[in-house]
Amino acid sequence: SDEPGGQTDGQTGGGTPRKGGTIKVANQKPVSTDPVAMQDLPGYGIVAQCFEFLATLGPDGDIAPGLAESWEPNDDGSVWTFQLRQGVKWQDGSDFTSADVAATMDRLAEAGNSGLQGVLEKGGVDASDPAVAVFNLTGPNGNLPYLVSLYNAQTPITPVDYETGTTLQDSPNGTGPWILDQFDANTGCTFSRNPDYWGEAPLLDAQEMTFFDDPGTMITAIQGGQADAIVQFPAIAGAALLNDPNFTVLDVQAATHQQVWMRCDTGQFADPRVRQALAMTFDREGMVQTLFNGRGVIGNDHVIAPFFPYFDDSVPQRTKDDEGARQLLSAAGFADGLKATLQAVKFQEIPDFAALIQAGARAAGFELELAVEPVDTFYGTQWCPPKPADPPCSGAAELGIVNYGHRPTPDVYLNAALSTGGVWNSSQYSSSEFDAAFKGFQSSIGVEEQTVAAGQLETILNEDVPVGVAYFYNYLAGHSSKLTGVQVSALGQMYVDKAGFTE
Amino acid sequence: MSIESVDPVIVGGPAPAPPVFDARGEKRIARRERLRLLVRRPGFIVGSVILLFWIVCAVGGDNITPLDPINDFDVSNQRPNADHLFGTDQLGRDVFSRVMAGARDVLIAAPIAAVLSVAMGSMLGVIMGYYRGWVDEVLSRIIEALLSIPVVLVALLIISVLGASAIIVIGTVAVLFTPIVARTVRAATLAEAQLDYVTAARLRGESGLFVMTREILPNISGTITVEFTVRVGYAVFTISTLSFLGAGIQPPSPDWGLTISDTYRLIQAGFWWPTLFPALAIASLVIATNLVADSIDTVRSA
Amino acid sequence: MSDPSTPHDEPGGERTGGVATRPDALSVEGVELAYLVRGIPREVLRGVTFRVAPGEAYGLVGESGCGKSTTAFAALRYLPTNGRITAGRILVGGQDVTHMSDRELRNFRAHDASMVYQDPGAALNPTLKIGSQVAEAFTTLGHDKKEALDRAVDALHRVRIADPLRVMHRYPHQLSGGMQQRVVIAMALACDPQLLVLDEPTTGLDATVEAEVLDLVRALRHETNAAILLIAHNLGVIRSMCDRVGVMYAGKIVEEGDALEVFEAPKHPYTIGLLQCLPRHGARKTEQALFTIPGTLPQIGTPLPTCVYVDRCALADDLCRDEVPPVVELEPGHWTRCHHVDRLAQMPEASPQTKSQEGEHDLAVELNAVSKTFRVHGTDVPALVSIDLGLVDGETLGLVGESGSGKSTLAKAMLGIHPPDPGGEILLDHVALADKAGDRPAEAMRAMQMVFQNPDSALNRSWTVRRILMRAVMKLTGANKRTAEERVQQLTEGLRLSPRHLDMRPRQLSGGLKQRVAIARAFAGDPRIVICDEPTSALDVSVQAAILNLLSDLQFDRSTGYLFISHDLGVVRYLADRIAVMYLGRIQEVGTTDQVFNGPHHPYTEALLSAVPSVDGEPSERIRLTGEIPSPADPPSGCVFHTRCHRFMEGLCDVVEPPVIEIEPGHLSRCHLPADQLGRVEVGTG
Amino acid sequence: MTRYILRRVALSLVTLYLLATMVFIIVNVLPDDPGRRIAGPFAPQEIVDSLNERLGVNDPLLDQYARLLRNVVTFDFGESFKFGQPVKEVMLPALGRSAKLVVLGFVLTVPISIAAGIFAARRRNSFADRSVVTLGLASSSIPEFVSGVTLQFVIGVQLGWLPVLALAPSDAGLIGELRYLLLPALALVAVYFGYIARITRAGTIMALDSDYTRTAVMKGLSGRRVLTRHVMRNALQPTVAVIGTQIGYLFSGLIGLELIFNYPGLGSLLVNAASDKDFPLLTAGVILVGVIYMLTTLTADLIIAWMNPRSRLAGDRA
Ligand SMILES: Nc1ncnc2c1ncn2[C@@H]1O[C@H](COP(=O)(O)OP(=O)(O)OP(=O)(O)O)[C@@H](O)[C@H]1O
Ligand SMILES: Nc1ncnc2c1ncn2[C@@H]1O[C@H](COP(=O)(O)OP(=O)(O)OP(=O)(O)O)[C@@H](O)[C@H]1O
Ligand SMILES: [Mg+2]
Ligand SMILES: [Mg+2]
Repeated sequence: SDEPGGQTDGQTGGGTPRKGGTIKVANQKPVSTDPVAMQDLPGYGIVAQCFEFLATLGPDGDIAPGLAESWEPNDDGSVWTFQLRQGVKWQDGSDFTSADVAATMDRLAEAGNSGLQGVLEKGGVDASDPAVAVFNLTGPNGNLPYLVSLYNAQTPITPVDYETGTTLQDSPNGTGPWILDQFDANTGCTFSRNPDYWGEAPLLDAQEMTFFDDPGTMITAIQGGQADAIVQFPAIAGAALLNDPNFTVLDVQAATHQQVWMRCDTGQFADPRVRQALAMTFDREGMVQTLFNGRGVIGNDHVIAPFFPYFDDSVPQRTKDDEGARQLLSAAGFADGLKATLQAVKFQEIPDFAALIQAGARAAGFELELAVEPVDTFYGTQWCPPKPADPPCSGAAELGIVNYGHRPTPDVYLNAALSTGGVWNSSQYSSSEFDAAFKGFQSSIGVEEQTVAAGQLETILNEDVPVGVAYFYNYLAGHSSKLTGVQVSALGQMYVDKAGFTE
Repeated sequence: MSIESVDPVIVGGPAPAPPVFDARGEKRIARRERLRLLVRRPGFIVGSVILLFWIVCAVGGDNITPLDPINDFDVSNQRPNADHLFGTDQLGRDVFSRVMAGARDVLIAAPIAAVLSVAMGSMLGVIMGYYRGWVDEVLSRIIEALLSIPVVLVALLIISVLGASAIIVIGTVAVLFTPIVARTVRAATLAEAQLDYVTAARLRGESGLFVMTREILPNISGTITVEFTVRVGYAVFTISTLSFLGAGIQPPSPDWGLTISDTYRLIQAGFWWPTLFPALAIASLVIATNLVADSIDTVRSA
Repeated sequence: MSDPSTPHDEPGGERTGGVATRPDALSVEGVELAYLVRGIPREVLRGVTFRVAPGEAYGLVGESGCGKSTTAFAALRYLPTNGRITAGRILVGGQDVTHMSDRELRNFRAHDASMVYQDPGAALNPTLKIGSQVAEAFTTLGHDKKEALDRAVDALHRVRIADPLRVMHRYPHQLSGGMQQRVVIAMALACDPQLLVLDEPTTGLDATVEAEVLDLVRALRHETNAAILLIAHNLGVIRSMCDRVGVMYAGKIVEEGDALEVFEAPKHPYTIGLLQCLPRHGARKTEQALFTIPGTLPQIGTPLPTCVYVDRCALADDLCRDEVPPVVELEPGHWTRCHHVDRLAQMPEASPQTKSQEGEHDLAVELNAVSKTFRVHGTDVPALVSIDLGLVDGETLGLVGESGSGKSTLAKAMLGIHPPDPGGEILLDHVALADKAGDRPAEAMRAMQMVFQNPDSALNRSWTVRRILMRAVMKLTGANKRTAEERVQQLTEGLRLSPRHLDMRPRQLSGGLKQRVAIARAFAGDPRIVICDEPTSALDVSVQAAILNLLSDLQFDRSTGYLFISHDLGVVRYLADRIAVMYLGRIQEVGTTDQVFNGPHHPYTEALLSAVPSVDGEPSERIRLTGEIPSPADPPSGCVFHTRCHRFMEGLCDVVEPPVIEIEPGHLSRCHLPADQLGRVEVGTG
Repeated sequence: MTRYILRRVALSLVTLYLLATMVFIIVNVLPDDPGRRIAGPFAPQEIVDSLNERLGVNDPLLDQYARLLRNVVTFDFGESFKFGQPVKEVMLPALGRSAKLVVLGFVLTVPISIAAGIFAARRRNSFADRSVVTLGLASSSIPEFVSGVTLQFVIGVQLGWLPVLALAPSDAGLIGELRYLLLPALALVAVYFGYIARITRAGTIMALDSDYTRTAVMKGLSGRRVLTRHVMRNALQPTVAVIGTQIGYLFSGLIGLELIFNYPGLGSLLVNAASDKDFPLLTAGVILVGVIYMLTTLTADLIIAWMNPRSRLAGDRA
């Protein structure tokens, strides 16, 4: 079945950690800490300290048994049986049972969790045996363990009496290694060791998490010794950390990428040759180098990241070719060049990415105007405005850049952004060939079969270029070298329960 | 022999003026004299030269920068060197060229915002100072209330809703500066409206509009000029701050405030040059307008 | 600069013997002083030499800007940072002030010399109570705090402050100008100085207050034995106060001598000119024009190698231009710097004239029961109370009264600038006028115009003279541009302005010229009535004379009526046909000029007249007004004047409002005393 | 004096009312959909609608206006959209932090800039004077976020002398907190030193040239006494006025510094409220800032009135 996205350096070892001490973690200010509704990485990272998933982060970055000790599908994968860990207690002292799992899944189904939607319906979990949770799915799904793992970040198990809509700080009653002591949405929160934790008790006594508005300040905090660990940092601003001997970088390969969408239905980019031409102007290696200090891999205008096990590397890589791009442009009727506005959001390195695209495309005859907007206006005006609603996202701009966070499988990207009628289909790409190939991909089982299906998708997307994908970039986190045993996922969940100070 | 003696003409300010007994009494002499005084002040010269330099940069834009400030990429993060006087930024663009080209947006926006605020503020101020009474009282309260609104905050709010277009940035800054200008102009008008020539005008039946625009306004033009120069300086500052906070001028403009906000974190990585030079540029522009304003003020009140 | 006379052979050097053992209180020896203006030294004092003996009062007179204050400040070495003494010495009590260290200087100022100057309001620290400011003068003398406070009370007593303990707790702005000046004087006298410098101590104060302050100084002089250097441009003040006087012109003393002698028999053309500019000995416009001195004082720094006065002197000839005039000692102690002492008789004199109004004139403006109440911070301030007044074509009605009596308010009410309270009426040619200027017909606006006190503020400084006049003509007469241009032409000629002035801005004109432009503007629409609110009080006497001549000429030519407001009774007497005396918003007396001046007068008028120090000598009997002017917001009961009246009759005046009595036909007074019991003041000689 | 205070307070209340009205207008005139803001761009319309219903944004404007005025009077603005907590509870800690920073900044700035201003005024046009003026102008022309970052990097990171973040741990104690606040406070000093020194210098020059100073000198007082007793009380009035306005302004004006030093003060709280469209928090914040501004200017005016009794007559400054 599917492989997870994260891997490699997501964890540190070396040195024997001692017991005790308080770790100071720098995290960005969370938007929400409602486990069911949260959408932001900082929120994920906080909630994951107290609440646990059925499947958690393994040492290799893959999922590993968490609150479930093991899981087993039936033959067609439509029913999954999870053996729950025994002896686990909620922090208020009550026992963890399958009723908690069932209640959590019901809440998620009600809220329309993006991963579980169409997979599991309300009441789909059978909790008749307190030690076993049986998931009756709406259809076969080989990926279910991922969908109830930390990679579907809204799925931590909350107690059966958990009230929908409340936040971690309202009801901080988890099963995790950390107990929330204090929480202030503006400044930060503190956790102390859960003495009754079912697993190995954390070495550290406590965790102090400070919230930041500005990611850059987090780096300063590390440099100034006011933080021991940083949940995420950008590669360029954090350049100093990358070469700092007193700092350990946690570099997690991720499928995080930025899509340059081009409207396929109307306008200047309706002709695939124009889209190909623009994609041909990308200096992909240069971009990865400049924007991410080399911490990423180049993309080939499709959304299957190279480290997915089913990645088909036989599809030829598109490389920078200004001459070729110019010719394609002429052929498409833009012999005198093409003028367009590139919509970008002021988020992370996107403005810089846009500037690189703008500059790189000039030689081929693209005259791109940059329009950069803050996050709160960009989404909802340039990208997928609520109106017109049919087809979804048909009000999007002609050309723009949008960010896609890490997913353990490419399904969401393929479904929402590229399928006909997809809710986030800002390029209004509509290809029956693609839709069919996507169906094939979803129903294929086993890496070989998946690789074939993925190869098809790659070829179609690389040909049609509804979105330009120049790179996938790594998730960077890190901590002071005085620490060891810190583990992080590409979704902002930093686990320090096995961590400790070495000196 | 009652009045056959006609007093000789004295040119120049009241007390400490040189004895110029110029029978021709050109009306432009006074202005020329002030100009001469201005030109003699080192502060004015330094300020004007800096200002002029930035104006040239703003007008010339990327036509006069050594390299294309937006589209020319070299190796990123180079220290200042012979090829790149101020080094290169995180994308490998020439910082020197960007600093030069960065003058444009702010030099368009700041003076326009200043002009608008001075125009609106003067209008309000003159009305308040001339009519006094309840008109003044009411407007004063409104101005006081406006002044108590946090400037940057409201700017951010407006911009976050209406989007960060140049027009909105300019308009916002102009509106925010208006009450401050109004207060200064009101004070000047108040003093001016006490003078007897205003009474004389009313005695021949001039309208309020005439008195305000033709009689009073020319006499407070000095105050207004100074206010304008000062406001330009503050507008540069405010617009840069807005850009820094992401609500002002938008990328890929090489605008200084924006550049600083894009690059200031790189200082920690040891790349101080993409931040330092735009910061110095802002400072030099603000200082220059201040020097010019100070000089005009001193010469005017001398 | 190149004055050949060294301090030693300077006249007045050998002073009378009796005091020779004590050094002079002040000895200024050949002081030359320059102000640095933009780096260039501009000479202000050009070798000033004079001495003040202990206990003596020395007066310094001269036009504005001639260097009087500079001399005074030099005497205490308190010069602006750009002032430089380039030659000469200044000795106070034998100590050389010019070479003192900071310490010595401080000591010297604390113990030996003091100064009082114009504008007492500014001289007191607005943030400190009177008591602590006065006491401070004693603590510097080494007294401890408590003793200093006790002494401060004594000091305030000494300057005739009735209730020192209360005043001690006041802030300066809570005191009237006269009181403030007393406080300043009290501080100045704290150290019993050898030398007291008074620089225009009464300028800006009312004549009545001025008289009080001068009385005080005179009395204190006898008590303290301080030598006094008194600076004033009011010659009357100098005459009444000083033993000797020096006449200064362009940084040089041109004549010095016994005060009476100098004023009675001046021996320098400049002194003669100054004295002749004044309307003296009860002179009237119908009898003579006033003398004027042509030209203006040279700017500081102007090279004046020979006689400083040569450019304006009627007697000047080549000799004056080529050679430094000698010091001519006429009598012991009275000398002058002039080549032509023998020709002084040839000085032109004020020309006699006969002007009289022929026939009867109409009543142009009439005020019936006009009142004006201001509202200040919620309290009513009745500034005018039921004024009845008429003004005939071609007549000058003088309006006098202490500051704050409502003179300007009356003028502005007439003009509609301060709309009067409802109830009264203002009639122009027997037709009632709207209250507000803006509501009045153009004709009425044109008929009444105003000339203001301060020509600087009366002219729009960013307009050219041409624009000022054109606008007035066009707006008032409705003339088109061409006719207006002609009219402006006529006006400039009529006012003896030259056409080249038309393109200048007010800044480029001297004070006198500015006032002329302002008058021209008032006359632009051929008004029936012109209201002149102290039109000459900001001007030097020589300029004042020219303006007064001009006003009277214009009146005779055009038969314009004037409402002429002034503090200067001499001027009013010269110009007015009738006089109204105001007190606290009420007219107390009205009559022809002769009636009002010759009496019998209302007690208030009597006091006013007797207060005036005159170059012609003191009134025989002086009636001093005591106490403060009551606030118009809270006027006294009965007769509003009763609190200060020397004829106060208890039980009557403070209870019953006095009736208006007719002393003679046309001579009305508001007093309980019958006409035959009213007093008379002998002023000058008619 | 009582009368003066009453009058000033009354006027401030009028201003407060106008301020509330303006905030109401701004919040309502701006085209926006708070429900959508809170729920995010992906939320279904029904959720947005029900949110809007709950927030009362669809109520008649007059009702909303009345509600706002009531809130101002009781100083109770309900719950923050974003934090789900009473606005007061979110705002007061931030206010306290802002106050600490501003106060520390001014405690450091005011004495040295006043001293420098007086020093410069006494040596008018000397080299020292010019240096103070030029240095002040230069330092106040560098945006505070630049000087802040520079200080942070040099003193905090390179030299390691002071903490780089301004928020002290809860157990830091007063001295500890000061240490944490020192870097941003120094950035404030850089900005305000020049401004206050210049104002002080101008005021001092005026006072030195005044007649009452002349009187004092003529009394034979020592230079120091003249300065402390006569000059300063008068000269510092504009300085006090400026400090009053600036302190009021800075409570919300330190967004840049708060960002750089990760100091959760009022400025960044309100900026976030503005971008989150957390209207209850924003409205309350703007009004709170307005009230603070009025209080500081009022205090300044009262101090001036105390320093100079004459100014009580002049009433208020517009
Ligand atoms: N600090 C200064 N710098 C330059 N010029 C000055 C300065 N102070 C005074 N003057 C000029 O010096 C001249 C003499 O001034 P001073 O004050 O001594 O005259 P004054 O005789 O006292 O006049 P007034 O009667 O108007 O007081 C005037 O022309 C004045 O303008
Ligand atoms: N605009 C005003 N508002 C309030 N009170 C006023 C106003 N103008 C004048 N007053 C008051 O009215 C009274 C008369 O003032 P007014 O100026 O008419 O006196 P005046 O006789 O012209 O005095 P001066 O000789 O000083 O010019 C004074 O008590 C003054 O304070
Ligand atoms: Mg003088
Ligand atoms: Mg008056």
